Amino acid sequence: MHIPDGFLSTPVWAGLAAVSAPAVGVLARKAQSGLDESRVPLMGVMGAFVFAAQMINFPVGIGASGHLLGGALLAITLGPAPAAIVLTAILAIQALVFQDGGLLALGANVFNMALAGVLAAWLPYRLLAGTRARRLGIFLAGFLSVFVSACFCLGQLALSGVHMPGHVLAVAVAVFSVTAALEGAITVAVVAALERVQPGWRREAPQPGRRLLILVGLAAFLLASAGFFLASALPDGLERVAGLVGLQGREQTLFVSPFPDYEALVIANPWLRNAAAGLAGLLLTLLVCLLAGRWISRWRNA
Amino acid sequence: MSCVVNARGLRFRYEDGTEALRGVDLHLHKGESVALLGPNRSGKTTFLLHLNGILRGDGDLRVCDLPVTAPHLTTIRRKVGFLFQDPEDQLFRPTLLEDVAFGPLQAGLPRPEAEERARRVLCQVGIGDGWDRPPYHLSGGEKQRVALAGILAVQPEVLILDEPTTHLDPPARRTLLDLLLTLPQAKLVVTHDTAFARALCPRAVFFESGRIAADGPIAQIIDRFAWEI
Amino acid sequence: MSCVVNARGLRFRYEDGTEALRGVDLHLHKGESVALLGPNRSGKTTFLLHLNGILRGDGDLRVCDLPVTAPHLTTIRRKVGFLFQDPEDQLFRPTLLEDVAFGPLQAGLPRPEAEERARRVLCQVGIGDGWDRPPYHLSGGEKQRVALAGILAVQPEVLILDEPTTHLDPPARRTLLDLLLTLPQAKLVVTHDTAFARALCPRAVFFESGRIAADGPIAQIIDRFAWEI
Amino acid sequence: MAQRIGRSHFVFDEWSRLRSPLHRLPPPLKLLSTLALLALTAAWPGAWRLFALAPVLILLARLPLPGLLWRAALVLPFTLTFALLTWWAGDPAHALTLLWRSYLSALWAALLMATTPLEDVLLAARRFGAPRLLVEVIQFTWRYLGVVAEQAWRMRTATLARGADRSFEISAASLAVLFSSSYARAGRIHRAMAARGAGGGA
Ligand SMILES: Nc1ncnc2c1ncn2[C@@H]1O[C@H](COP(=O)(O)OP(=O)(O)OP(=O)(O)O)[C@@H](O)[C@H]1O
Ligand SMILES: Nc1ncnc2c1ncn2[C@@H]1O[C@H](COP(=O)(O)OP(=O)(O)OP(=O)(O)O)[C@@H](O)[C@H]1O
Ligand SMILES: [Mg+2]
Ligand SMILES: [Mg+2]
Repeated sequence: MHIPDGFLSTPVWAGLAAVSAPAVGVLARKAQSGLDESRVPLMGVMGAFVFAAQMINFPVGIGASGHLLGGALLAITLGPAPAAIVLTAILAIQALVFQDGGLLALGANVFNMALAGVLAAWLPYRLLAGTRARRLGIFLAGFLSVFVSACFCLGQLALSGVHMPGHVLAVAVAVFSVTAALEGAITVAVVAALERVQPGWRREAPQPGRRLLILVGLAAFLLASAGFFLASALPDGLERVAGLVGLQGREQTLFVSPFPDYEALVIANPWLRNAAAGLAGLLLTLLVCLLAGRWISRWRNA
Repeated sequence: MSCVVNARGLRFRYEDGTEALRGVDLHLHKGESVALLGPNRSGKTTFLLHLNGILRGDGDLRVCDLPVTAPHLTTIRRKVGFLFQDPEDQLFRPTLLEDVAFGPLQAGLPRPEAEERARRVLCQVGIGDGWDRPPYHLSGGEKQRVALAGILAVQPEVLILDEPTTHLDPPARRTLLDLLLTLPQAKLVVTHDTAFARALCPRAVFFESGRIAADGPIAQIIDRFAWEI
Repeated sequence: MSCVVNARGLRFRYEDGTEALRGVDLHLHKGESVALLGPNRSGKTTFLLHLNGILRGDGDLRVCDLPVTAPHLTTIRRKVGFLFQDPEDQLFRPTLLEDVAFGPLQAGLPRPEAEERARRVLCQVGIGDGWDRPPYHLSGGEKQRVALAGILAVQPEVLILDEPTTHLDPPARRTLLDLLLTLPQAKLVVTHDTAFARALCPRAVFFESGRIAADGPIAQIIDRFAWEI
Repeated sequence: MAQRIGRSHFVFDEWSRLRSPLHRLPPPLKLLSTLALLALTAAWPGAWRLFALAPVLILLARLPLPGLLWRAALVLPFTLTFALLTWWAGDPAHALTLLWRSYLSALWAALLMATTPLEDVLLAARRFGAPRLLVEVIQFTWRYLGVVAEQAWRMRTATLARGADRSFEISAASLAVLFSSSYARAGRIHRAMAARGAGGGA
């Protein structure tokens, strides 16, 4: 579910880019701190591994097959922050070289898969790692990493005005559940096989600590994504919510005017307004990127 | 007919347009050992991959008197034993014994018999114990021998070896050589190790940009192409 | 002193308890080429990895008259050029030129000078164009030569080569050999390719389970250990 | 994309090293103008007019028009699905908009990549504040993509040659082996970097 460009409305992609860019900056810093240089080639080769893993098919009954998506496996083997960076790198390469996902939509895709997906994978794994339900934790990691990403993706599409009738949504959710379950099963199988072909591959098993906190985090995360998904599944309700918080549903597109003072001037040319908003969104994103980069580099040097 | 491999005018082009084979003619007789020499990228590996139908090109190809087509693939793959260059690529079971028993199990043998055969073949290649170790911990030479055992376990009629000596030290090469010399099957060996090829194969075939440039006694071929340091 | 490598009683044990080196004594003189022969797992690679401090064992080790200890590592790594078996692993930058310039840049050379030097060294190994290309389209022999260029660019005093001919066909081996013969540096070459070792090194050292079992003229060593097929 | 990663995936790399006025422009400028074009395409309802601009730019860059149009068409499967859904939901106009918008956007991205080598795009992104770690990871991933994919293909071939039917468990085992050998490769790369003076410690 890589969203291409042309699907998301300006506030949605710009907003998500404004969230993702600094988040990736902070995570990059976190992934680099306290780790030796050897992590950089490791993360790069693992990114290549995830690409190559797509060539190995997992048959699932009558003629159909799936393949590993990798978010959960990366989170389990590398830890959440490096996994998020590796997935961001993969998404960037897919957007640039493989026309799989858009450049403006990169922020959204990173948010869905590298941030939300990895978090959704890490929490259940971490929660159940030291217990007898470890395998369940790994399965849930695989399952949630896909399911949560897909829900966010659908939600963002709906928020941007892509029509999806209710029954289609139901089918989509069913398909996602199957894909997600497959990812869970593959992740469990690969981790199990890894333990057999290379006993002791994993050095530190995370201890279940601060369990309550994690549980709360997990619940909040699930609730938030479910709520987001429900909201987008019910566009009427969404519109009402949007109206309540002062956003306008117009041309099936949520739109915040960045230049309220000039509204009268450009009202005659709605496309001009849209274009202006698009450019403003772009500038805003760039600005945020620049500032975040500066801030991070200064923070690092300090 | 006693031809185990019979290729005529075999051509193959990879998806991306690389013409890897441009008309290969080769006959391999029963029990014969032939070395496939030739520069890097000349299409040797590509040719081998046709012999059990992993790649499918145009032209005429019969293996063990069967055309290499979909209905015969299962039979052919059981008759053709394929040793790849890097043993890491073909050892994927949790223990040595399971790995060697894999082929027989796939062929439908019951587990006790498959494991019995695996044990026998492992002894044959000189691995007498430690059968429940994972392959991950083996040395290059041991891996190479386990991979060979995995192939011998399906009792093939032809052995296809793609650069089998790469990671081996000279004594391990000699052990492998001696083992291969005792095996009665026909052999097709791709190698850059001319000494090994000389010792194993009386006949050689020289590949050059997807075609066979020469076919004859190995000493003659090595001389003609100055194929030695 | 004119010893570029001077090891005395070098011992090393991996974390998992494997005793890989059990007292290695070796002297390498300026401009000398020595072949390191020995069975798989005898500790050759482990020994090489000590020479620039990637691994650190007990005992006495001096490289280019400096003890291999933390304060000298940077200097030593600049004086020791390391060519590994698989060139894919050492061509890690996006383009050839950047790859070869990597060492000089790490050593603090300004970019224009580093690139200038990279260009010169690339010509020296016979790669005259395509410098802004990624390494993936090169053949095995070309990759190996670019990797060598990356090492020569730091102007080392010793060259350490770990099985440099593995994937090369005989002509590519010969090209690499001819190139190495023109280089004035001292060389330490691990290889299972005896013909290559013979042609490059007059002297050989034989490893056996973490120790040096023999040291002398290469023909003698090869004979004594029957180190040929 | 569950097929073999072959040389066709590196076609942008071939294109990006050609010579033309567009290839010569500074990469940061090209990156910025691509983003601007994308934003314009996303926001301006009349952006389909830009379809006239695309061929001009492609020809100016001396690139093969059909090849580039085809690369951009890789977005169509996703787009078509959602366009059909939207059509079905009773909004054909919006469906059409989705189609041309995403195709035109893909064309801009393809044009950027066909005129600028990836490493230059990354360098430009770095200038605009992309984290160093991310850029380095992208470089490594791109570098080793073909290498690891080649190995995956060899492993798949080897299992087939041993008479394996495709099975879930065998695929998992192959992936596990591929994973651990990638791990080992990363270690070797790090050694090679250290040997050439990267970083301080071992
Ligand atoms: N999967 C592939 N896709 C596209 N082209 C390929 C593929 N595999 C090989 N080739 C190309 O086909 C040609 C023949 O390759 P092949 O691997 O058969 O050579 P080889 O003789 O085995 O070389 P080597 O001695 O290096 O193993 C080469 O040009 C190679 O680049
Ligand atoms: N990373 C490691 N961890 C633990 N043991 C290791 C490691 N690397 C090597 N060894 C062990 O150390 C010993 C020496 O290995 P080394 O790689 O130095 O041998 P070598 O002489 O280079 O062999 P080859 O000719 O196969 O390359 C072997 O027993 C090997 O299993
Ligand atoms: Mg080959
Ligand atoms: Mg070694």
